[in-house]
Amino acid sequence: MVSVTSDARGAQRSPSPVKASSHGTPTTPSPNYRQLREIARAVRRDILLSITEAGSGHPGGSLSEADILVALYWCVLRHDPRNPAWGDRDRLILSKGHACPGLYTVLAHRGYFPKADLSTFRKLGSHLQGHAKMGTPGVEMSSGSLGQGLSFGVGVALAGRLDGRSYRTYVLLGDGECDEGQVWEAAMSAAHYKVDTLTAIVDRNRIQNDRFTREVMELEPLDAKWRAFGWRVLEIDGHSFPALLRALRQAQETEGQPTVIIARTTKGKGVSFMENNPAFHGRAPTKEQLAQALGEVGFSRAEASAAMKELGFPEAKIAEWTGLMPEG
Amino acid sequence: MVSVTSDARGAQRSPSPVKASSHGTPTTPSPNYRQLREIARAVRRDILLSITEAGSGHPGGSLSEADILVALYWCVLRHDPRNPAWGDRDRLILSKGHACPGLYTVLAHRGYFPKADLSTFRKLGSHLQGHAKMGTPGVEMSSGSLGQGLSFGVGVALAGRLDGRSYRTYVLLGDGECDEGQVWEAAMSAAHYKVDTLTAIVDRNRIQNDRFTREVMELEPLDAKWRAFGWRVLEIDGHSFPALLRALRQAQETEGQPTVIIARTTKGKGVSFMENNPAFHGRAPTKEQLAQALGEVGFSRAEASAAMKELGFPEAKIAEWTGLMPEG
Amino acid sequence: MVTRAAAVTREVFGQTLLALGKENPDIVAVGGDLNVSTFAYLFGREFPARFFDLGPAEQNMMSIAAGLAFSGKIPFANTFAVFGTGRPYDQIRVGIAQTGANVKIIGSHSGITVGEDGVSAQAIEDIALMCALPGFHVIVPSDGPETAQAVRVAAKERGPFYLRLSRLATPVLHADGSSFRLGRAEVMRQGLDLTLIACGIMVAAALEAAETLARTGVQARVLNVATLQPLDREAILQAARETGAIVTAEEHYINGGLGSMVASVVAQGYPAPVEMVALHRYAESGAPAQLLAKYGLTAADVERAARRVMTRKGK
Amino acid sequence: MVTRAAAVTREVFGQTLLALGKENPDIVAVGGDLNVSTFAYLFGREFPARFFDLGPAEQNMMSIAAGLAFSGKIPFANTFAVFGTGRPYDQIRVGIAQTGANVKIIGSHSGITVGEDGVSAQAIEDIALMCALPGFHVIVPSDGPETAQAVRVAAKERGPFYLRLSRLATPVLHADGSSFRLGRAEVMRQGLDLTLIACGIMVAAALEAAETLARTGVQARVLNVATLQPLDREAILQAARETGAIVTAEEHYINGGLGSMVASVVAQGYPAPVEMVALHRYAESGAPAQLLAKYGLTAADVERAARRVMTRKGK
Ligand SMILES: Cc1ncc(C[n+]2csc(CCOP(=O)(O)OP(=O)(O)O)c2C)c(N)n1
Ligand SMILES: Cc1ncc(C[n+]2csc(CCOP(=O)(O)OP(=O)(O)O)c2C)c(N)n1
Ligand SMILES: [Mg+2]
Ligand SMILES: [Mg+2]
Repeated sequence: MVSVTSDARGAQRSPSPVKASSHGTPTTPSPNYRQLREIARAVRRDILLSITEAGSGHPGGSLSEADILVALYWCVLRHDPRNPAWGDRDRLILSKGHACPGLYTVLAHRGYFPKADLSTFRKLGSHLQGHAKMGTPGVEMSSGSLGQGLSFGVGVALAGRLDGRSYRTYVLLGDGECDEGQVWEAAMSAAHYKVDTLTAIVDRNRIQNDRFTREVMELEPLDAKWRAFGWRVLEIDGHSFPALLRALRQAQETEGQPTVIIARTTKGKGVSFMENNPAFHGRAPTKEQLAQALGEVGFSRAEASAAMKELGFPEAKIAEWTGLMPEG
Repeated sequence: MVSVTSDARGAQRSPSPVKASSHGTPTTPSPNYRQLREIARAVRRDILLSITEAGSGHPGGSLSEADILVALYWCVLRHDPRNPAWGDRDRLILSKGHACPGLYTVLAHRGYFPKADLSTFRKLGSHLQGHAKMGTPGVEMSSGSLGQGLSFGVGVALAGRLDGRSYRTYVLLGDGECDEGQVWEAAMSAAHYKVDTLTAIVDRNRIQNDRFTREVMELEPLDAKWRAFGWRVLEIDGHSFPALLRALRQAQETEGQPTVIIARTTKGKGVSFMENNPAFHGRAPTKEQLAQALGEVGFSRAEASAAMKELGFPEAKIAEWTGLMPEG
Repeated sequence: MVTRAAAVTREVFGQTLLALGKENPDIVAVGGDLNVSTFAYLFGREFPARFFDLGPAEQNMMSIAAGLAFSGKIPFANTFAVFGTGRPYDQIRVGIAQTGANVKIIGSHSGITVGEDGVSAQAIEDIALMCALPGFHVIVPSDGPETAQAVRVAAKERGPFYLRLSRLATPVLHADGSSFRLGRAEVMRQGLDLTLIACGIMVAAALEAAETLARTGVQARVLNVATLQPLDREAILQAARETGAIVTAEEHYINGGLGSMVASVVAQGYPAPVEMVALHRYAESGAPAQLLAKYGLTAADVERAARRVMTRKGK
Repeated sequence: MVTRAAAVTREVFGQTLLALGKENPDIVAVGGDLNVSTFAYLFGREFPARFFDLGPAEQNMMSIAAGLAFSGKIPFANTFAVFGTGRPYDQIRVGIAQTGANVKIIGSHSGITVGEDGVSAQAIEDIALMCALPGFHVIVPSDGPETAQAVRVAAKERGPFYLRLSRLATPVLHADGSSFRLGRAEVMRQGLDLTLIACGIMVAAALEAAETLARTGVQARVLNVATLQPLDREAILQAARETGAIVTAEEHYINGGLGSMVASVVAQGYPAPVEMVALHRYAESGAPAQLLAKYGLTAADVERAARRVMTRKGK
């Protein structure tokens, strides 16, 4: 199942991750776990940079989903960044569209569009809209209104079945998003139509917009809900690449019913003051907070400067922002 | 819990059904099971008469819900037909509003409005609208658009809790209606807010508008769905008064969570050619079919004539329609 | 032009969809447990694999339609007008309108002529809703032949379409295969004294009113505006210029429908007196003909509005 | 009249709701996991038992609000404008509009000035949607003080209300406690050459345009139409009669909003040239000021429309 060839047409799914570059389209296939963690670290960095530059956006859910997206885009999806419209590509539908910085960053790192675009996020004229919108290479669905992605994914998967195509459809959902009844309409219909090429992944970070999910709207027992709606349920650590890849493989092997992976994650993962903090669901860090965050994600001033350069930041801003980082 | 005094203000819930008249407001409290069955028979008769006269309407789901409504209105609800706005009344919310002939008939039999109104169903100027609408005495919610009643019931129950009132809220849902995601939004929120004064009853007649539920949209395992959404689940024969009364009592005694009663019923119950027949979800019988149906529900020509008279039918029509019935 | 023949537009839809299904394998249908009423079952019976009933779960239906469309299918989403517009509005807006998805929404049982079912089922706001979506094609055919053509045009042209159909049989005003052009109003009758602008079932009422008016020497032009969005502004302005007085007629609430769009065009282009025949409140259960009379949507109402606008015209 | 002070209308709502909550124990609130953004959390913090967050489940929220209302409560349902109108539209229509339920819907973050979040969050059709519901009071306040009063009026008057609020601070145009009268337009500035009719954030733009016009000798009346339904027809007709030319300005799609309602009134009552400042398509992410400029909703756009309508006026 694991595949990172850049020409997805010939892609074969191979069982174990090997190695890839963390920049741009991988030149070598199948990164190993350590490399995946490196990639994810770079993704987190660029999520933070693009949101800080935008001055608004949703860091919490972008950081919690980062490992899931890295696992998908580097090891699981059959896709071709040079041909986003390839009919047989696997589809990743981001239903929690506010967390698009995670998706944009991953797409940029895989070469769907220049990394420099990331610094245009949310700005007038940019194709990187505040909520993901079709038209951006690699973006499969317009989002921003919660609850619609799983239904869309059912439609995509049904079309694939009609056409005799073998692509798989993945839908990434928020846990707060599961409050929307439409998610359960979609779940019921996917089971009814036995759409086993469909995999839902719930980013179970236990926080929604205002507060913790258990405070706003209790979701537990979430696994029992999906099971009762006819789905195979896998519950895993959503920051563990071995667990993610195993579950994604199990999903591929499931026949006759759709699979949901409940990925236990930490909202704001990687940044101490964002972790488990509802305040950073939808608020951009200040440049001071960014500096601290980049340090926590494990970047030196020099590395941050290089990354900012790649993202197209002007020299002055690079100097200003990285200057706020601790020495070394 | 069982109470049928007409002055509900002084109503006490007593544990066993005793007896009542099958016509109008009962003069004696607590009908026994035989009497309840008699009442239900009369209710089915008048459902059929009113829909046939209207020339359109929904017999299938009205007949399947009849016993549930009779159990509620004669034995369970604290209510006062002379004072429908009584603040402490128990509320029955008909979410499957297309099945209003069942509700209208029960309300008329309990004295909320004259039985003669039943022959005005769906006619211009009548308060008996094609889908139940507030304004009609005893109608607690405007319906016709599926999926909204359970939410409405949550609101009613929450208001009662805020006001320190002890009333209970019952919501009658269709099984096909459970396809609507809003039902699951409501279910989730009722459990979250621990609304234990709320009881949902699903009329599990296994048929929706066009076809069987398993063909249109599989609902099973329905009990597991409700349980996973935090509800106590009771599954019973929805045509058995002992079972209905027992379950409704158990629901009253449940603390800390809402209860759903999945009432297994037969769509079109009591009329051979309507039973389990999707075609009679939303089609009125012809007068010939009516004649056969009345006979099957167990009425003689003379009894049918008397009933039609009470419902305000003109003599000629009474003669014509009952004339089509078998002798005796 | 009015013949004695009648056709049920939703049935014509079902038959046309069936025919299109045979011609184009990419055509699929999604439904909401009302496929008998919308006649989409004709397609479903012939092409069960290309037909997805989602039950009464209209939000899911619309987003699934969007997913199908962006995977190369041409989905026809069909249900009653109320359940195909207001219920899944946000799904239509974000998933179909803002993306320009190739989804065709068929809303049957529109307006008050749904009759006995009562207000919850009577869509009197769907034109306003769908015309509030930039880029959405909104079509209200006046009869069977026009419906057949509109369904074909919707299938052929890319992008989102809403077709508003009726429950009852309506008089046949067009010859088969004639007339419907997307975005173009159709002059059904010439006249220079005033113009009656109508859509849907009110076109027949307008034609009837025009005949009555003609008997008293008033020559009314009758314009069939089957495409509400994009609107044929030029035909409306021409009517304003050439006839100087306009009556609009629609089976819809007074706000946001044909009348207000025509008023916008003339106020912006060529101010002229307009009278509107439309609904001013929710109706109720009743026989369709009774409701049309009680709520003011008959040929006589159009005629009265015409007389009113004629007295204003001079001033 | 325009001062340098500014206020965020959604914040004013939150504070007013808190105050009302202290005065009237029947006031309750329901929310959709956006209570910080709508400032309803102020009420929730003080009255946790009277506050129900339903998460992002807007259909449930609206029907629960209806249930609360028919049990004697005065529920304020609050969320972003897009999620409080289109998403639960059918629930509003059947449960609130058709029943006349005493529910108050607060839609914050309306229009394109929601800015960076992009099109899915930008409500540009909510006026059309809510004005398509007979009997629904639709209010678009122009500033903080007017918002405070509108919230109080909504709490006091029975029946369904929709209040459309903004994300950003808007200039304060009114003195505290002044001016708002339900169903009555307000003359913000006298003039006889033409009338600028605006609502919401466009009132300030209209006042600014009027000042610019005055400098070139054109005296524009400015009408603040805060109540979109029921509309103050008389004030609009008076404007048409007395000034003979109208410009409408709204942060809304061109169809179904203020412009089309004003056009309907004048076309039916006193035909006059109208120019409309409104949106013609979906916008995009961007800073609010940039979007207003790019999509044509600035004082300069109002001024240009005024000059256009003046050239038409003579003819
Ligand atoms: C229909 C709808 N209602 C409300 C919102 C506002 N909103 C944006 S994000 C969010 C919370 C989502 O929480 P969750 O799904 O848990 O996202 P994550 O934690 O992964 O960021 C809400 C309520 C929305 N975008 N769409
Ligand atoms: C929102 C909505 N969608 C569709 C319909 C059309 N409709 C009316 S009844 C019905 C089937 C309901 O089936 P069920 O709930 O099982 O009712 P019952 O069998 O008890 O009559 C449908 C789809 C509706 N009334 N409301
Ligand atoms: Mg979350
Ligand atoms: Mg059923």
